[in-house]
Amino acid sequence: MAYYNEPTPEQIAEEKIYRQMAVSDDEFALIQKLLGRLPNYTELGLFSVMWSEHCSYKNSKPVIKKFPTTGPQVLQGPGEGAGIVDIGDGLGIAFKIESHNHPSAVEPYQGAATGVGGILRDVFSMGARPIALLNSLRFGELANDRMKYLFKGVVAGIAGYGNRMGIPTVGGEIYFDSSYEGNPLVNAMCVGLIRHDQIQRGIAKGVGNSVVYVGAATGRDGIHGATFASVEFGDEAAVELPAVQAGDPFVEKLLMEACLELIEKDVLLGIQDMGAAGLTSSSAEMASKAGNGIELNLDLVPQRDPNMSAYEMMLSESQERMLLVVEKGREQEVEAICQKWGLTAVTIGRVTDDGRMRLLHKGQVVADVPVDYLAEEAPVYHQPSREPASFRENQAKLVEDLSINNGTETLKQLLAMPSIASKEWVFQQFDYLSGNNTIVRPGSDAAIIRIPETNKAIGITTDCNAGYIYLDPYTGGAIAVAEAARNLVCSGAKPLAITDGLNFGSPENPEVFWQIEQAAIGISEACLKFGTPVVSGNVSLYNETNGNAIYPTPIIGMVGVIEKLDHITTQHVKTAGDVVVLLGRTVPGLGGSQLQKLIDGEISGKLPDFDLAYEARVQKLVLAAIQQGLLASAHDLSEGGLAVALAEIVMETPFGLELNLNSSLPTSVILFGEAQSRVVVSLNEEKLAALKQLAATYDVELAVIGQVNNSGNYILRLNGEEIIATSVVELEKTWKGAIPCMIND
Amino acid sequence: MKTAIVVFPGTSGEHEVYQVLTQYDVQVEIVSDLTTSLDAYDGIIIPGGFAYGDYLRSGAIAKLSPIMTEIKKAAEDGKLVLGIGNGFQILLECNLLPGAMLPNADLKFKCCNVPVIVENNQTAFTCDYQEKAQLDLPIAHWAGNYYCDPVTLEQLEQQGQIVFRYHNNPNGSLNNIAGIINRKGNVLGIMARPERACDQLLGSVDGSKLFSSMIRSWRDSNGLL
Amino acid sequence: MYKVKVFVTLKEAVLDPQGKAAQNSLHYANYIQVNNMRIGKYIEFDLDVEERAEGERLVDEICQKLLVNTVVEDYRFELLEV
Amino acid sequence: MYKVKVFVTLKEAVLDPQGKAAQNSLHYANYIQVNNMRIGKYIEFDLDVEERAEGERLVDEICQKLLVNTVVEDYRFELLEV
Ligand SMILES: Nc1ncnc2c1ncn2[C@@H]1O[C@H](COP(=O)(O)OP(=O)(O)O)[C@@H](O)[C@H]1O
Ligand SMILES: [Mg+2]
Repeated sequence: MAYYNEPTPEQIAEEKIYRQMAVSDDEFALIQKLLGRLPNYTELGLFSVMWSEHCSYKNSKPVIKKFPTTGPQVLQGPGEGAGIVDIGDGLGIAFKIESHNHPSAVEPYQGAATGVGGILRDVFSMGARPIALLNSLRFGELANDRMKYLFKGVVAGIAGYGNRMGIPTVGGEIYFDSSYEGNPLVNAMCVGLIRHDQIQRGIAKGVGNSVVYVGAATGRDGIHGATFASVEFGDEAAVELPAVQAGDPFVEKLLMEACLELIEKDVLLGIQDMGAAGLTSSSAEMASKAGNGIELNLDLVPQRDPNMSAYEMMLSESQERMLLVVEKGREQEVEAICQKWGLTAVTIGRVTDDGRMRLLHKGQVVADVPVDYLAEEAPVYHQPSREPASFRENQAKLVEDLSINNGTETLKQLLAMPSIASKEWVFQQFDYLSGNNTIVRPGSDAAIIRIPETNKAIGITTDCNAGYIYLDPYTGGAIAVAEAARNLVCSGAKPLAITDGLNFGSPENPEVFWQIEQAAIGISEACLKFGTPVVSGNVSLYNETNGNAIYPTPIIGMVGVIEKLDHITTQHVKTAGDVVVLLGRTVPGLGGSQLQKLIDGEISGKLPDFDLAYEARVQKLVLAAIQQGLLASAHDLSEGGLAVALAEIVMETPFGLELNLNSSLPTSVILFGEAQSRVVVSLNEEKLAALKQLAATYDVELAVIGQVNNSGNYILRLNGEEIIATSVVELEKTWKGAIPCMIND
Repeated sequence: MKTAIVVFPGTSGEHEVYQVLTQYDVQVEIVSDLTTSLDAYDGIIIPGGFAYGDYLRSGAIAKLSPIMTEIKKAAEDGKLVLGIGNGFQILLECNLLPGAMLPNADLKFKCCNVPVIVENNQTAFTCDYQEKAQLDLPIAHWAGNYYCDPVTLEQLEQQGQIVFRYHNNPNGSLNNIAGIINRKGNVLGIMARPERACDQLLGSVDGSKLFSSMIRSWRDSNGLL
Repeated sequence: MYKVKVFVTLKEAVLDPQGKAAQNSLHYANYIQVNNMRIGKYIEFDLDVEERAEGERLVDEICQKLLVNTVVEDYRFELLEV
Repeated sequence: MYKVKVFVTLKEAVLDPQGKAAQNSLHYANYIQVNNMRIGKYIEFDLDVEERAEGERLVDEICQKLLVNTVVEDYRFELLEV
């Protein structure tokens, strides 16, 4: 008995009630054709969530199918809870990124917290022990109370969940831009460590085996979350929001320990987390993958709220739940282990041989549909795509110069832009040290986590300059991958693979769909170039408010391996007297730069030329130089260009820099241009010759631009003229104070 | 010395302490809060984390756990009992140490390294440190804002029970208190995380002497070399 | 001048992990008479207005704007003239 | 059966950072009529006992044992027969 009377199949058809579940007229007709009859309300619910973009990828499949997904290092590609790459010694790294944009816009704390909870379950359901969390966030400008509230709430939610789990949150990125005003992005990434022999899969093996439910009871929370994540966010939707899910990290911690013990003791045949579309997607997908059917008795499902209907139970997105497939006869072993962790495990059904999902409730069959119709037969849409007129206009416009009156002031203004400013206010709220393996903490190019009992470590980063992708999705997509790889390489890690979080507007808008296609091609080409296949990912579409789409934001999460701990390198200069060297070449153009945003209030024009082959050579050079022990520090150039990168390598150190540059390019380009494929390194002068030789081998430009000293000052001359002169402490104050000041904290 | 690291549901810091202690010549075991006796152990450590999610108040629910009777007994018997972070909060909640923890003054979780001063190096937990040594130790907590009534505070000050003090107060703690010891000198609570400062690779080794002190004190008092 | 008391509770359908955990441990300690525990907020403050009606309007506004997260919480308040 | 309401407040001598922060942001938003804001806890539960006296004894015990930290907090409770 539900709260309300469920409409009959006939009413659903006549009154087009399916539309409220975001099922289109055509889709409803297809369901009817497949079944040979009208679906009842519960069955329609199953279809609506399984055929949502979130679960079926019906709009994005044609695009993501083209990603390169293979390589000798790939142990598990896309299609499971998380992808897995090999790091040697019989160990693998499982990782994935996931969005929780819509829930976070409604209730930032719980939305972000449950986003973290969900991605953790994806990783530990593979059998991996989570060892690190990252996040990639986008907000509107920090100008109004609502945005400050969202920003603070999201950060607190990530901290509240991750910290309680005892998993360190070690990195991420945050950008602020008005395109995210009505639709902030909250993507969470989790990285886990796994032995090769422990890899689990979400599969319902073996007819007659038991389906076991473990974890928190099911309540009426987040019903229709998956469909909700797949529709555009308009003011109207804001009124009819379903109750948001609340997370319980304490229970999740117990669930994690219980699942990892079950896996260690080898009692499971299949395991999948109940995430989006809860019980429906976990059961249907597990059965479909095995070519089996599944029968569930919903009376046995642990329920938090009284009188839940079958529809509600199947669509609930209550958190901290897991579905297991257990060999018949071993249920009690599972129950005992779960009980030890204070959790209830209940056998709620069995694997069947008829390929159907059959749901029993109060003595009746309330749904009976082939699982493949749910999991495999969702329509795939090849959306029309159209290049927007603005793209040609931007391509035709090279922003050659922007006027700068005072180099020091401009540098300070850039350092105070929230997208560039120190994110200390954010990451200090995260327990980034939990586990005692965090070698490089937030605040350098990539986070470095030690792999216990080896001499290895991994590097992890997330990157995406969405402004670039907005101006030029193909080049911007490639740059996102290149930047992630560059961050890893600068830290001493060899890039292995990526996970991608594709956040875009409505695919039904041809110009948005064009962005998706182009960005995906750029990402694919870069992945091939760097040998970093896509092993997992997430798609979040319809990120729009009242027709205004966000910047296209395909976030790249990348993992790399550090073969020897000696190779670990950070961005900060280490010793007075070391020389400062710029690797790579500075090409003209300021389109898409933070300087342009600072001066013009918005970005436009053509991106500086980007050459993947050259980028790859720069990265090989940097990694080789690190591995040969030549470098004391390495830092890639990104937002804010050379002048900002130089500030970043000296802030939070007791040192100073004296720099002398020579160039015929405009001052604005030399100092603040964001040409890619550049890295600033520092090293002992005695090693300079070896570095020069190496640079020549890789055919990469090298310029000695200055020296580290003890002065505590940052002095930069261009063609003999002093452009920047300031104390490092003052820069640091500006850079660190910017975000707290903007949110009055 | 045989040490028990006591774990409650929700505790996460046990492996950090375990890893550090195994570098010394001591026996160390992680024991669950369902364990019925701690008689076999010479020292008890309650590590950091979020026992019972830190719900209601940090350390509150943990104090109802049956193992607390055993921990109290161990303290009465004069065994060394160390509470780190959440462990400190639990020791306060169960009255093995005086006072209470309030949420950090800025109402946020705070994770960073801070300078901590050794105020009293005459304790079983600090004898390997120099007096007034300044340590570089990580903190990671959202309720480390120590509070007690004025009379208690006066006593703590008078009797050298304030063992560690922050150099720059990160959380609003009364008199910059970072760690206190009981009158008998065998129960210490510290909000900073010394076990996270025992490896140069991770940034600092200033926490190691707390563990070496503990082990040396036990050996000395048991007439061992 | 009024003394204001605001009672903030989690909405019924919203999970209350704190209440659940506290209750579980009470059950474990044999206080099995306790059920349906929910933990909310209790806020007190002084309100410097003359008219009760004006005061009530203001408190309601403050609750909506700041004190209460109406997505997940309900609230109730009392004004006591002093 | 009783419905129990427990009001937990910080002792007066104890600084309440949460109340202070909330009040500050209200002042900032021009609600300057608000003063002395204190934020505590409001705990509700069902208590399955027959006698009020027994119920009151039990609730007091539970408060002391778990719900309240008497070093920093005061409490008050009400039992409502249902
Ligand atoms: N949301 C976040 N959570 C944790 N760490 C963050 C977050 N945002 C930024 N950081 C950290 O701050 C540092 C600087 O970030 P960013 O400016 O994005 O670096 P880069 O330009 O090198 O990619 C990095 O170490 C990053 O991991
Ligand atoms: Mg970088």
